[in-house]
Amino acid sequence: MYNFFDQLILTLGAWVVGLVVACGNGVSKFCCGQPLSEAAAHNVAAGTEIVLICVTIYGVFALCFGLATWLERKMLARIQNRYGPNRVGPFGLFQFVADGVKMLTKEDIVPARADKLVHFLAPAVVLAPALLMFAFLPFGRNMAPTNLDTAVIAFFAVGAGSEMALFMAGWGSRNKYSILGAMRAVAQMISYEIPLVLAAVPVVMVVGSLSTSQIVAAQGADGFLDMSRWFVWTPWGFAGFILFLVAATAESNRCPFDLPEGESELVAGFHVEYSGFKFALFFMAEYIGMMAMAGLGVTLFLGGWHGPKLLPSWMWFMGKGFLIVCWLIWLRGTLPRLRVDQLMAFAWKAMLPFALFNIFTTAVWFHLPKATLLQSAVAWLVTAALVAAAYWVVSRFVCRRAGALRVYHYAS
Amino acid sequence: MTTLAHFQLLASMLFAVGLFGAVTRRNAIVVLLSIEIMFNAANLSLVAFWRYGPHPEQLSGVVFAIFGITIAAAEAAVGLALVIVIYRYYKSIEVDKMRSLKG
Amino acid sequence: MDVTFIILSLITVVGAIWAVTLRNLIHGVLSLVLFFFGVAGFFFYLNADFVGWVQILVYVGAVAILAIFAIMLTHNLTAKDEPGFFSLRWLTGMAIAAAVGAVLWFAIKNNAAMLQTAPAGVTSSVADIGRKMMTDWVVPFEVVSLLLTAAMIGAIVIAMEQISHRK
Amino acid sequence: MDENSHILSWLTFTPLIGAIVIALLPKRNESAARGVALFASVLALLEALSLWWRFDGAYAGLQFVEQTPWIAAIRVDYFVGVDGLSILMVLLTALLTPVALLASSPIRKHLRAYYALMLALQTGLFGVFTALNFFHWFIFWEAGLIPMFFIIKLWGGDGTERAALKFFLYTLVGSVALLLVFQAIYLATGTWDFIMLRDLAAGGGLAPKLAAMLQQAGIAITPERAGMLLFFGAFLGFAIKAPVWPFHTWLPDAYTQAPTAGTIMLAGVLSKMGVYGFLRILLPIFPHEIAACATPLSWLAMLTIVLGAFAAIAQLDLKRMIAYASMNHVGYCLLGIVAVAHAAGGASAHADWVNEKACALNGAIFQMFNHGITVAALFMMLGFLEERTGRRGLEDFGGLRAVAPVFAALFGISAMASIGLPGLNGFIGEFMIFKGAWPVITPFAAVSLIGLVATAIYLLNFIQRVFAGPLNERWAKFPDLSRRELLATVPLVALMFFAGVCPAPFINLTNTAAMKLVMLFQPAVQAVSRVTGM
Amino acid sequence: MNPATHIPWIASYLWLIPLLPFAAAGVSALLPQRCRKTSAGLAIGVIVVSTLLSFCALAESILHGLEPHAGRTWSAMQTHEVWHSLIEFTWFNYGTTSLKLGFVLDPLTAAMATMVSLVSALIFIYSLGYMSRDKNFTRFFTFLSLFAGAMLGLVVTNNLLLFFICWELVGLASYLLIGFWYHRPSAAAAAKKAFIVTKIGDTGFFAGLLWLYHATGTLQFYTPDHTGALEQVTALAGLPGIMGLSLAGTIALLIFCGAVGKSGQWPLHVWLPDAMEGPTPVSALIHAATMVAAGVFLVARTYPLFQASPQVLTLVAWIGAFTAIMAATIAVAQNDIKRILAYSTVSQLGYMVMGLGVGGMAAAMFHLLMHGFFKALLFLGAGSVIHGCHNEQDIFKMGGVKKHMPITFWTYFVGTLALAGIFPLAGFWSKDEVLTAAFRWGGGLHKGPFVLGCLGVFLTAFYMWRQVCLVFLGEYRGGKARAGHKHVGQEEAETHHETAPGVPHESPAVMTVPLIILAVFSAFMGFSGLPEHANFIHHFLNPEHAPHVVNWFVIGTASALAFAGLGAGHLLYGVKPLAPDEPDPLKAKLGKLRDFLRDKWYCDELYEATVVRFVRIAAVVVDLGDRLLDGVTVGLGLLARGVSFFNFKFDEQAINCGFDGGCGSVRVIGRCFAALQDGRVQSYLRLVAVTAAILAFWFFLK
Repeated sequence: MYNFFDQLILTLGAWVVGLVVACGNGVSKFCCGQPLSEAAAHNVAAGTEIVLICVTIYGVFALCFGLATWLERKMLARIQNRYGPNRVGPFGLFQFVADGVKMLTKEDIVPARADKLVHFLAPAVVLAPALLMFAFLPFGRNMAPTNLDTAVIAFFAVGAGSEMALFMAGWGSRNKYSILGAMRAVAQMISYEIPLVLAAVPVVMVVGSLSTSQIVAAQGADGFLDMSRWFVWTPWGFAGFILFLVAATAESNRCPFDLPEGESELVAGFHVEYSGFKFALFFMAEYIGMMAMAGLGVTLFLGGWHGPKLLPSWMWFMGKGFLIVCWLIWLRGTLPRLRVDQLMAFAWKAMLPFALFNIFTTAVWFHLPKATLLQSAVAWLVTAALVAAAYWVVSRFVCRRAGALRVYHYAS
Repeated sequence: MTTLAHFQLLASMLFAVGLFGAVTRRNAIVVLLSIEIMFNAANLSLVAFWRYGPHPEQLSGVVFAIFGITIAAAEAAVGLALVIVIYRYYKSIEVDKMRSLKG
Repeated sequence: MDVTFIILSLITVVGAIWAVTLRNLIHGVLSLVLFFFGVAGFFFYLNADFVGWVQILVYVGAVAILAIFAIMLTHNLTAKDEPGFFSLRWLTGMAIAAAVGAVLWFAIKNNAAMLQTAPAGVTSSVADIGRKMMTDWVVPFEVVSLLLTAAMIGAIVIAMEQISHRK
Repeated sequence: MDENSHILSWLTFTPLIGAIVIALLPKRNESAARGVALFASVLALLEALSLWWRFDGAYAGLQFVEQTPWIAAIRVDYFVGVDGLSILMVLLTALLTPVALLASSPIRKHLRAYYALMLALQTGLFGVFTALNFFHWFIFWEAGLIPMFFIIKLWGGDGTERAALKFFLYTLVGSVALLLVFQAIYLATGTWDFIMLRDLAAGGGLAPKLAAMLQQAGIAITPERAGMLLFFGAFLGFAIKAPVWPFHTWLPDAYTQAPTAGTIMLAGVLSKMGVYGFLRILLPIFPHEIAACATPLSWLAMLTIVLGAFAAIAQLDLKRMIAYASMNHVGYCLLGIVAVAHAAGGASAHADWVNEKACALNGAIFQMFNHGITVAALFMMLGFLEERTGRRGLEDFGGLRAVAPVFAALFGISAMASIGLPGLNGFIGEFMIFKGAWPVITPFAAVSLIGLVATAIYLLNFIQRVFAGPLNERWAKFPDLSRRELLATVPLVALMFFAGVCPAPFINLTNTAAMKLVMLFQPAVQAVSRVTGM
Repeated sequence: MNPATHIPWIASYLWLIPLLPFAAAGVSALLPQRCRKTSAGLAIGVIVVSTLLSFCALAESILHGLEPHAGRTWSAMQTHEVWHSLIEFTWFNYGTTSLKLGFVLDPLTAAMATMVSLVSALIFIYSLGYMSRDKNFTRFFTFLSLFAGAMLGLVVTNNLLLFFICWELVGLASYLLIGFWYHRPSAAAAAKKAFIVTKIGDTGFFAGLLWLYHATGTLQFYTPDHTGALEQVTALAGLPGIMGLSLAGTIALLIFCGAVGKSGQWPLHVWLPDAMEGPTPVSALIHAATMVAAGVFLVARTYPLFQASPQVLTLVAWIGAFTAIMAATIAVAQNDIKRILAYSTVSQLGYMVMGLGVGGMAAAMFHLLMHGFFKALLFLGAGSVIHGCHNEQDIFKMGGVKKHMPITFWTYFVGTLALAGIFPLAGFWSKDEVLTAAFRWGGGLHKGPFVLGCLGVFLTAFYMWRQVCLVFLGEYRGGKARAGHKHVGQEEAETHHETAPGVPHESPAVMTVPLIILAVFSAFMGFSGLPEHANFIHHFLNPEHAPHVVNWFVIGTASALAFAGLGAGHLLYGVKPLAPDEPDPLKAKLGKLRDFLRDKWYCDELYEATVVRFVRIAAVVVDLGDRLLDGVTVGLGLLARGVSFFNFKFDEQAINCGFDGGCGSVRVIGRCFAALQDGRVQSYLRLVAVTAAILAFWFFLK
């Protein structure tokens, strides 16, 4: 029963593929008088599978994007003692549909002096990496869209593409605010990409592979509970997870790191000159990117699709992902925005050294013996002490000046 | 079929394009970018040699390409930092205007 | 010669030519990004996945962005006083590039080994690359990492020096 | 055991890298030199500890061997490795260098040069204790002496000129003798390799080859005499370094005039180079010769012990006193080594004799380590005393225990370790040496026991004059140990306790190697016994 | 149950007895000075635990004798078996063998451990009161604990090396405690003297140990398979040693050197009286009750070795007898209350050594145990008197203390009678045992020790009664003219500064209660060694030898002499109490002889003139020799320098000139190439590209 639900989507997919191949056979018989050759059938099946995966990802995550916008508005409202959307559908659940319809029907404005081509390309280029990132995450047992042995680095490489897109958007608009926002976004993302990658390195070190499937497999345990080997339980894993979350927040330009689009300063940053559906694409890219980051966090630290065998694996994956999304929303509702120099100082003076030391800690963990329970406990305590010491040193000495008064380096 | 020669010719073409940019353009940034193109051409050539070479299990081409990328990144970082400093100093990044190294 | 190769060649060559010739520096950089993606495509095509991803991560994610920052910080969105296509400077440059290209062409054409086709089953797994780097290539690897660190520190020091002098 | 780890090379060259970094520091950052030096030496210490951790005491041969051809033309290999004979010395070097650096605060001038030289010295020492090929062993040997010369000369006390000159001349004579000996050996055998030479000598093949070589050069000489000649050359080199009476007169001046850290290194480690030479070169390569000379050597060892102790009693300068004490203690190591070489008991390969000799050899090695720690602590605290008061005369102090109880306690413990109080490290080594030497060379061991009493006399005299009695009002403001000084001292003192109570870990490191050396030795002793009719 | 294989539980935990005080010493060494209560509490608590464990061991040992027999009757204890319960462990390995250490539980250990720990515990408690004002109070208890640990370790060990280790540690503790008031030069000197003099003896001991180790291959006294060092004596007795002795005799002689040093036997007794510079509880603990007895214990422990060599035993007996009489004569002429007791201690130790020498091992041990109690009592009583008399130590400055300090007086009185050997106190029984053994030793010259011993009994009773009369009876002579005695007890003056000069006062309960307990022990413990068939302690300690028969002649002689001594003392000092500044009546009676005795037979002066001077001269000679050698070296060095100076001058003038000429033309060529450098990066790049192309073409065309 459990297996049935667990593999439900795969089964459905297999059924559709079979159906398409059967249809293909029928068409072929009708046209050429003979069924498809072995190779052709294989090609058709593979093609169908790719299409199915794309469609599923687009569909599911477009839906998730909608849900996430609803969730965000609802949660923010709760945090601010309001109701939030509650008109369209039960609990305002279909609000996003209404919003989407509104967006689609709005006028598309292109500024007169804009770099038309770049301005046009930017939204598409922004969305592509965000969606592409899902190609590397295993959503459930036997449910990895691709199975690269370079998946983690591929994920980050694809993610890096979105920076260029943001810059294109900002620059193409020919607007002071948007170019400022874009430069901020790019500087911030390039800065936080380093701790982001370094936070993932420990996991890669311990697993010995860049493949997300293997990373997830390494966190699986045999028991019913199936959560004992999640990396987040280890000290370095916990530290890495926190680092990853913070960096991911910055990477997806979320509050408190939302300077690129800070309404009070830059109106809306790089997408100030976009409207209508192009704006919706930016919006969508942000949310989908955020969910992809959450998915990677789940994969790296929270055991991927592993979880107590009460729910199917893909539900675990989505559930954990949404948990992180909720955390990001909570953060947005709670924290004020940072200043630019604070933002940079935090990345370079706090997160980077801490992440580097976390790698060292992981090496220590890796080499400590963990054969018996006692040894494991000792290893755990030692690494925990190291992490704590690193945190203390970094917070005490290295980033002591991160919160200092602003120093105007270039503006004097 | 694609032969090794195709890749090498393409790489040499890219190299020539990069060289052209490097000797022609006055803007220091473009010169640097042209050099990056040359680096890329070299990397492409290396990887192609690896792919077609007799000892692919040695992975020499790949490893060299990674080193090349690393060095190119270092070069870009230092180069662009220099460009910024030069700009502050000369208020220009025309390579022709920098000639205080004249012997 | 197959379709993939042709498409990628086109992307690469066109991107490269645009990158060195366009007056608008931002367009130049964007073309360069196109070129970088093309080269990454070639790497995938040559089964060097890891190099391809690194190419994207480093060039698109870092070098191009750095170039953009340099352009922005030097207030040089377009190269205004660049000489025209038929100026002596451009012709000299083309001649030199052609000469070098011709030498390479000559060398490649005269080499029979260049005509071989791709052997099957050549892959580069990350684990193998890592193992190579940590065994046979460990010294260059360490040297390069040192170089990179030195370059990073150097870049920061160079860029910061003005500030400290100004104070 | 990971043979590919190159840990010995890393260990050897870590301080050198530190020295280079210091040399490259800009002048205005001179004070960073200290930090860099400490960091490098602590790094070396960690490496040495990892070496210790991975060292297999039960394995008699060499471990962590690295051997690569270096200069093919004269068949020089880069050949390093450690065994039970050297592991403790490597540890001692690694341990004492940071301590010496911590004790370097009186150094005020040419900081960079000073710290770079200290680290270069450490590299030299590591090299000497790990090298197995004479060629680079000798390079390291000299690399240990030259920095020390400069340290004495540039940062020493008032009489540095004389002391440094004397140190240099003496050690130069020794080094030249060694170099000539090994030139001759190389010409005769074509190898610099200690291990190969050992095997050759064990088979009795070395001396005839030497004689043949000398005869070729027109010197008619018997193999016995040729071997003896070269043995004396090598012995001279090590005897000066150790030092053995009567080649010791450089010692009091050098120890007294060197800055504190220099004295720590000199007394703690450099003097062990000489003794180590006995273990690594004289015993394995000249077994017949040393066995034949065992009785005169026993005399020298005994005289080193007794005369060193008596000379110490006569000293009014505290540093000179401890310097002679150091000589006295090195004498015990020699006694142990001589006992191994002595023919007595060699006539029968009776297991008990082997055990007695193994005990003596283990004791000698352990005593080298112990003495290094103890004398380093003593000299360091003398340095603190001198740093605070600018004096070091026996009569200049009095009652310091009242104002500096911790200082007095730590000094007292170190002095007691030096006296050989059970429960502290010195006792174990001395007990094992005497236990092994007693049956073999009873009269010499018995006379040497006087040294134990004399040691008690001068050290207790020291304590009485300096720490007890009414407080000398001049030093009423004498500060107790600072935190930095405690950091340097307390680990040494703790180690004294540890080694004294629980010596097994140390002896387990050395035992198999010592057994191997003794066993290797047994046939040589027998041969001599046959010849001399004993 | 087979007694040979059965290990009683207390034997397995015997190591706790010394280890606990060691641990306490370690902990309190790290405590800061202000933790007075912690330190003292720790030390006392731990020693009490050790005492309890020792009692357990004693009980176990006593019951052990009973076990094989059906009826638990007194006579059933008279077993004739020697038994040991052994615990072994390896310290370290060398060669193909290992060095084993171990602990033993046998009657000797049990009795000694009980006495040592009990007396130590009482003295610890006493110190609480005596040292209460000292600023180094914490350290004092550290050292005391260290001492107790080492002493108990020495008692329980089954290994000569471990014995030696503890022996040396005892020496260290004694050094630290004698020099406790280190800023008193005399204390510092006394500490040094004690350490060095005992070290001389220890060196002999060490040599004996080494030799024994080589000869028997082990240092365990006993091993389960009966191959221990003491169990191979027969073999050793057959081997030749030095000076015509057998090997066993040689080793025994060397070991006896250690005992001579530590137990203050002539000729190494000189340190013991000087050691009275330490605080009084230290004197009681170390230099009366326990440490000095360690030498006797050592001989008792290694007694089989001695038994194998009659010559050495003879030497031991004569040295003991001579020491006993010599120290007794010196004690007669001393004025310092503690020094009298110190010489008395030396004398009593002489008795014990004599007892060992004449073959009465059990007798000697009995005397040792009893002496431990009453001498500790006497010292503590003396301390109490000193404390009460405002740190006065000269007995001629005291007098009449009895009415001020009744408890101290009565306990001291018990101790005096016990020491003098008055029936029925402890000293009577034990001294009688020793003298009986000496009497039975042989005829002719062999009666010498017995005669000397009897003479000693008289002297002992005399000087003790002299002391009691001068201190406790008559009128108080102190309270004034104190200036001349500043040096004595100066430290005590500092530590008890609250007591103003005036009449003596009784000490606090924390000091008197231990006195009372010790007095009880001194009075009644002697009954454990009644002669005749019920001589419990004799059977307990040495069951192999035939039990004594009562020798009425010895008892009669000794008692008579003791009473004679008391009487003589009373005649001189008791009948007519001395006036404050009256000289010692003995002066008139003995004349020059008294000076000779007062100056300790000029032993110190003799040693100063011989041994010490020899060492000094030797040191100076060696040093001068060194300097001579040094001069030669320096001369050679200067010579080498001169030569090198000429060489340098030659180089400078002759060789160096030619090089400077040829360097000018290089500059000209350099100018030509400079033109190519126009400073433009791209020019260089072009040049490079063109050159590379040309070179490549040339390469391919070639």
